[in-house]
Amino acid sequence: MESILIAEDLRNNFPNAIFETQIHRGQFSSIVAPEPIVEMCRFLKEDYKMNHLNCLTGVDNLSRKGKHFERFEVIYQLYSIEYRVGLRLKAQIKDSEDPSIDSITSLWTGADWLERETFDLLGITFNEHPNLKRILTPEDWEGHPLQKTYKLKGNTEWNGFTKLKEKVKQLKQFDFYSAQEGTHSND
Amino acid sequence: MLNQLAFLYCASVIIGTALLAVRFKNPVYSVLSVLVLFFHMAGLYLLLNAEFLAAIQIIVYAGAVLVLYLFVLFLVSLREEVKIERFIKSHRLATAVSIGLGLSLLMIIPSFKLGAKGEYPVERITELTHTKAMGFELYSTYLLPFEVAGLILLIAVIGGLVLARKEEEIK
Amino acid sequence: MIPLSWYMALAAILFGIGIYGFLARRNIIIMMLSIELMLNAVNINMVAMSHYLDSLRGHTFTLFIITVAAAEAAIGLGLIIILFRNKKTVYVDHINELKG
Amino acid sequence: MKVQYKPKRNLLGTIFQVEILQGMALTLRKLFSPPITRQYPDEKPPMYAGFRGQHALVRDPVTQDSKCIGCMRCVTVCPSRCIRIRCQQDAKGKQKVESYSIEVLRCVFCGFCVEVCPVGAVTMTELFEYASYDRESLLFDKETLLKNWDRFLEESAHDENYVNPFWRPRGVPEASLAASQRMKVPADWTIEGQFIGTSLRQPQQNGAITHTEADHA
Amino acid sequence: MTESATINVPVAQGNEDKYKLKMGPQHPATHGVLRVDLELDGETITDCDPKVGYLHRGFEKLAEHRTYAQNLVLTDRLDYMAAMANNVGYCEAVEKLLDIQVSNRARFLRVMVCEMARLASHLLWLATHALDIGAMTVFLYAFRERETLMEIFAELCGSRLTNTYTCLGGVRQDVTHEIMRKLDNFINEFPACIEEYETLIDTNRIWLKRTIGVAPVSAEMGLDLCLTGASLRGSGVDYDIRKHVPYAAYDQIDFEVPLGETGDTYARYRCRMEEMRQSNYILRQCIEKMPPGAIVGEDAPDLVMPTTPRKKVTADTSARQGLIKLIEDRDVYMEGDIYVATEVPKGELGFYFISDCKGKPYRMHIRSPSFIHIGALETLGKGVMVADLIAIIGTLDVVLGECDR
Amino acid sequence: MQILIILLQIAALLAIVLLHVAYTTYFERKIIGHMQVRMGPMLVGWHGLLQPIADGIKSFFKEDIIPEQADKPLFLAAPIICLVTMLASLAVLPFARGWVLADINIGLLFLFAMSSLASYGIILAGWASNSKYTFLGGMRSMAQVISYEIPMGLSLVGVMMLSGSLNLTEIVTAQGTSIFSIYLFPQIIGFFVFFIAMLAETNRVPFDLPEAETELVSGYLTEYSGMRYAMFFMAEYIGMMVMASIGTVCFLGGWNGPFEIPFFPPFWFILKVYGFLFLFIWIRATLPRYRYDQLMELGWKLLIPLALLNIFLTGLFKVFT
Amino acid sequence: MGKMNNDLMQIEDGIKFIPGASALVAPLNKIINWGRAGSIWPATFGLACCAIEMMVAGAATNDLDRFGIIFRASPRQADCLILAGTITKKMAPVVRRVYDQMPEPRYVLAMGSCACTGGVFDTYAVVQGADEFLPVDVYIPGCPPRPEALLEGLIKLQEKIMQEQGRWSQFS
Repeated sequence: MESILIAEDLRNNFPNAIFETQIHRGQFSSIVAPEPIVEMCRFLKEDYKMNHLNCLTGVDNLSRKGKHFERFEVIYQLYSIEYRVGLRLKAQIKDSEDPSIDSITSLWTGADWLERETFDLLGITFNEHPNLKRILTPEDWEGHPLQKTYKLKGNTEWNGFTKLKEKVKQLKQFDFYSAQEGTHSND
Repeated sequence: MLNQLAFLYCASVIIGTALLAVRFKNPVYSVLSVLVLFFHMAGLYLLLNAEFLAAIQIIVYAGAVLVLYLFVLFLVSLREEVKIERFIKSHRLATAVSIGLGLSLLMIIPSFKLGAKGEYPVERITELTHTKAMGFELYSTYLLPFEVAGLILLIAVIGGLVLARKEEEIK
Repeated sequence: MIPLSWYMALAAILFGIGIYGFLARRNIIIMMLSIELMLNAVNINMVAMSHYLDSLRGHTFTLFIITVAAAEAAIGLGLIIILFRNKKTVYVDHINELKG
Repeated sequence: MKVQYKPKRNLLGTIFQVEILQGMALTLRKLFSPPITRQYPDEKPPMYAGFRGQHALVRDPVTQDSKCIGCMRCVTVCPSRCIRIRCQQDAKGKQKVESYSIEVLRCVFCGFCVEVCPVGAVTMTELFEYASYDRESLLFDKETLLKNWDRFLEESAHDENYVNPFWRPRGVPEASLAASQRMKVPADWTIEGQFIGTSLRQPQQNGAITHTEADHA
Repeated sequence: MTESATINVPVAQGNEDKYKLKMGPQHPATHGVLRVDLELDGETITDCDPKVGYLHRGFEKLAEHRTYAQNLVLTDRLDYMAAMANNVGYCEAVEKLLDIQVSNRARFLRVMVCEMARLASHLLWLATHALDIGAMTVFLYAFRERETLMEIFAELCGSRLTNTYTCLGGVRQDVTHEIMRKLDNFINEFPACIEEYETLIDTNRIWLKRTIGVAPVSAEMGLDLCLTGASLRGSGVDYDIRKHVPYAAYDQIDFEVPLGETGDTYARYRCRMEEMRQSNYILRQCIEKMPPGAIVGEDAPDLVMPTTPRKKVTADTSARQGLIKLIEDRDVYMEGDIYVATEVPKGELGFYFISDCKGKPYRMHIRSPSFIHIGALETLGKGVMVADLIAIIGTLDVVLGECDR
Repeated sequence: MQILIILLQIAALLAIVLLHVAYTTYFERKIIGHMQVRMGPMLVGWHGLLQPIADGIKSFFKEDIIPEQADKPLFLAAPIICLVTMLASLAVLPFARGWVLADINIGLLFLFAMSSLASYGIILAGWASNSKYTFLGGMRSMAQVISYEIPMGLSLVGVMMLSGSLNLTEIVTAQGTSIFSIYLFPQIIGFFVFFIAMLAETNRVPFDLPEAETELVSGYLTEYSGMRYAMFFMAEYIGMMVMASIGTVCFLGGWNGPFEIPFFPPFWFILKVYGFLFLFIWIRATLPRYRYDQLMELGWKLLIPLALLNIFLTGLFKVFT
Repeated sequence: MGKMNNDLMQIEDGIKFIPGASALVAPLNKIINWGRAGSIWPATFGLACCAIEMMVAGAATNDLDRFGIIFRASPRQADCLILAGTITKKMAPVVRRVYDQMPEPRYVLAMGSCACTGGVFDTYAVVQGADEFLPVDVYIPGCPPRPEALLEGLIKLQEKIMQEQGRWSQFS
């Protein structure tokens, strides 16, 4: 079983949804349209026993140019434990304002968190996801850190941390020992 | 004299804690005041040379029954209990009834007369030790009631099991 | 020497308090606690009388009462738990219907 | 390969708690065996050359100053960006290092700065005991860094010819090393003296490891 | 009874038996800063909702602002129990992306440190797992052996925990005879140590009661939850990247993959114990087969990587002769993406890279096993007791640094 | 005058026992340390001998936090209940012939009563702190104490039957002075049940569920700080000593030893108690922890039937001899 | 005498005010400080990598128990908070809460680069130094520090405790 054959078969089954199949350092990846992604994954999972979902993540292609690249893409790396082959699907999402794609949690329960993470860090919504909430950053965090427009140090300070600092300032006046010298060095 | 003082102390504590137990808003406090009550009850039993009963009072009542009460209270876990009215609407009537009943009980005390003396005077009990004396009595004269008590306990165990089982079915 | 009537008076008062608690409180657990108070009032009478009668009859029956009280507590509280699971309440004026 | 399980406990073992007694026998045996604890303040841990501890600037024995030439390679490579160098051209147009500071509390102790330094100026010593009550004292400037080197030479067994394995990595052929890194090193640092697998070696050549194929479990 | 009386009575809300408990993030058994929101019915968990992110440090964002060589130090802090394995995984991925050749000796050295890291990680897993279940002595015995490994690491690369040992194209330090002698002593003594742990827990009736039948995972369920590593192999799925896609020198080394059957906590425990024995065997082979040669490949790039191609690093003239090689000679900054997975002690650690012809990765995604394993906790934790949940967290072998990144 | 002597005796007993408790913690740390190939306290005093004193001083001068949500009177009372009941049960222990504060006829029942009352302290601590961990710990402890008091009581019924008394001194006397006549041998099943129930009653490993560190943080103790925590701690260790003393009295022949020690008759008693304590510590160093339902199962399905069997066998033995 | 009007009198002032007090207070101070220095109980609170080295410090090779240091799971019984690892912004309120739960006198050790300054993680999610919201007593550099370095930090903390004056929270 070769990855190239699987990619070909995928193209035959979904003729309109596959834009291109690339090879880089021996790894095959198909650039696909986002709409039939669940069917594609189901096809690969059932017909080619690609039952292991290695990786699911998203990319912000803001400063990267390519033939079929849209602003956001979602990467699915699948692997067949039985045949020992892998294939990567790159779903291109056109809508850069409110990107969304179908969730594959119906195929892999484990994709749940990966999708939540992608939502959290990149802002890609997954339709029909059971529990699409922020996971790594706090619930009231602003912005999606992995978008290229987001600065490394953050665009705005998180609300909760500002509150904490205020609280600390308030507590300091009740702190008996801060009044004394030399007990706490660095208040 | 010392005995009387001890009695008066125990009695006043018993009455006080009993009143508190029925008046406390927080049921946990009620249970705890009953715990104190049982202690003094055990003290009274000691005054009456019933040391085995005193120990049983503490072990069974304080150690098992009240713990069970606490357990249920925690399971039901009504922390908001303290905020609401603790008596039913017609509690004035209940007060009247209970006071009347208590007074009438007090009234009939003077008419009470002791019957014939039995065969276990205090000296004999202390000599035998209370535990042994009770044992002799239980396993001879009161064998049948003893067995019946055992049966009641058995029924209680079975009843508890049945109740617990039903609860599982409900789930 | 303590007169027997003292014990009996104490028992009567305790019994009265127990009745009061049983009748007036709304919480069914406290009502059961009041029953325990009444049982104790009986116990104290029993033990005192058998002490003055030089007999062990009262003592043995106190033992039986304690046994029965333990059984009663176990079953009664089990019932309360089930009641609570079904009705979500432990207040008697709220549990006055027969349907489950 | 299927995982092997230990045989099931039999009735006698269950009654007499054999496996629990075995465990208890083990702990009892350990009670009377000597502890492996190191008494720290009195007994220091063994340190090895190249431990990535406190930073220091090597004091040049000739000029009594730092060897740093201000090439900024360490600044460029530092992942946590904790090194600051300010250079100045002196009258002759020669570059001179004016200040060199390391914010130790931000450092991740990766040793990249030591590895890329072309002249072996910055180093990490084997000292690790420099906790402090305040944050300012852990911002090492050039003077402190030089003092750290003196302290290191004082407290450790090394002399001024100390060779840090990051200045001259072991096992790299002489040819692929930069000129400044071709310093004199012990024999087992060179590629000729390196460790070779026991099965590839002549038997008993270095006499280091002498177990046989029978060890295959 | 009147209507108004009904309103006054505080009736307990719908699920009055449910008891909400927030475990963590400062709970002693959550291996760091995991938080699990539980809904309890008595002691049984009816709903389990793990919350992560308390250690989210922005790795992937940070990696986009550092060069490939600098990002190596970040991988140390991923799974800090086996930093070496992460280093190797990262370097394997970048080398494949940039097409850098690794010398044969370096590959063996990588296998060696990988397996040492595996031992260290498994020992720590065993220690904390046993401590979670209450056997505190195993904890200290396991740390005793781990300490030997840590000292070997310290001697090898100068740091105990965050090693930064590999570099692109090889490793940074060669082993010495002294190190190999110590390692040899260690692997000779280690099987006896495993026996010691097993004496304490392996057949102990309490341990068996606490582990057998707890959180069984069938093969399908394991694949569905995307589990990897020993957590999946305990269910009998033969998936080990060291065998499937051999990296470093694993293709030249003989070892076996232990597989459990039942997939419960005990099976996973047995799997990891067997893996420790296998690691020991691999280390022995490394000592025997260590080939001679340089520790870095011919075309290994310099640490000071240019961040944009075809531009020299500005340096003083006297310093320039010290530069080893700049990558500008070669066309390594090819555009493209790659996913490379390695088998770290926790499971499959994958790196997904996108290169856009610059010295910094355009996107680095880390597929961390712990993140997915904690996600599985939601499914596994339902219907067990609180004490079992602790055992499950222990048996999944999670580390939060890797999970939150 | 007599009251003064009794008070002095009580004071001496308390002082000695509390000192022993302090040093039991020291020995526990030392022994567990050495079993775990480390050393235990070393630097506070010679070989750490002043460690318990330092701990005590520190606890005493620590801030005493009462959580805002807590039920204040009960929160304050709980450690006192625990400590006082445990101290009260010391009164009936016979350390040697005549070395007992109150030689009462129902000594064994008194000990039971006190140990069941001590559970109130734990329960109230769990409830009054108004924290979920403490509450779960309190509930666990409650269920544990109720279910293990039964096998414990039943296991001692055999001893009562053989000695025919509830008085502790008489139980010791009934066992005779020879090593071979102690009740350990005829009551081996009873001893087994008693020993396990004893571990459970004192919340020790493998039954330390109420304060299981890795599950419930510190169980019912979670909200206690400073001196109140120390009181709980002391109560736990006194509880261990009391249980060990019951075991010594009922199964190991109390103060009787191979030979008499002049001037210090309690020598053998103390030695046996320390043997028990060592066993406690040894087990703590070795075993994992049971799960809550397994603990209940063990108590109700194994120990109670075994104890009943023991009573039956003892009865047969009594009838046929 | 004006000081009497204050609600709270500093102990040093009190010593001057009451004759003979210093003779009592000084040894008492010493004893209390000795007790505190001899039994520092840190809260079991690992954040990241440094927590592993903290565990190693508690394990057999270094054995914190020698100093009388045992880890307590509940912050209520702890005297000292060892911040072992990176403090993220999401975690910071929790850390502060743990600190607030600890009874006085309490001490804080920042272990490792991340806890001290944020270290290499100069990103949106990481607090740049624990002293932004906590008073830190001892900074231990290293990433992570050797376990012995942690011990050295604890010894430094002990030295600091020994020099304290009149920090008796219960009676103040």
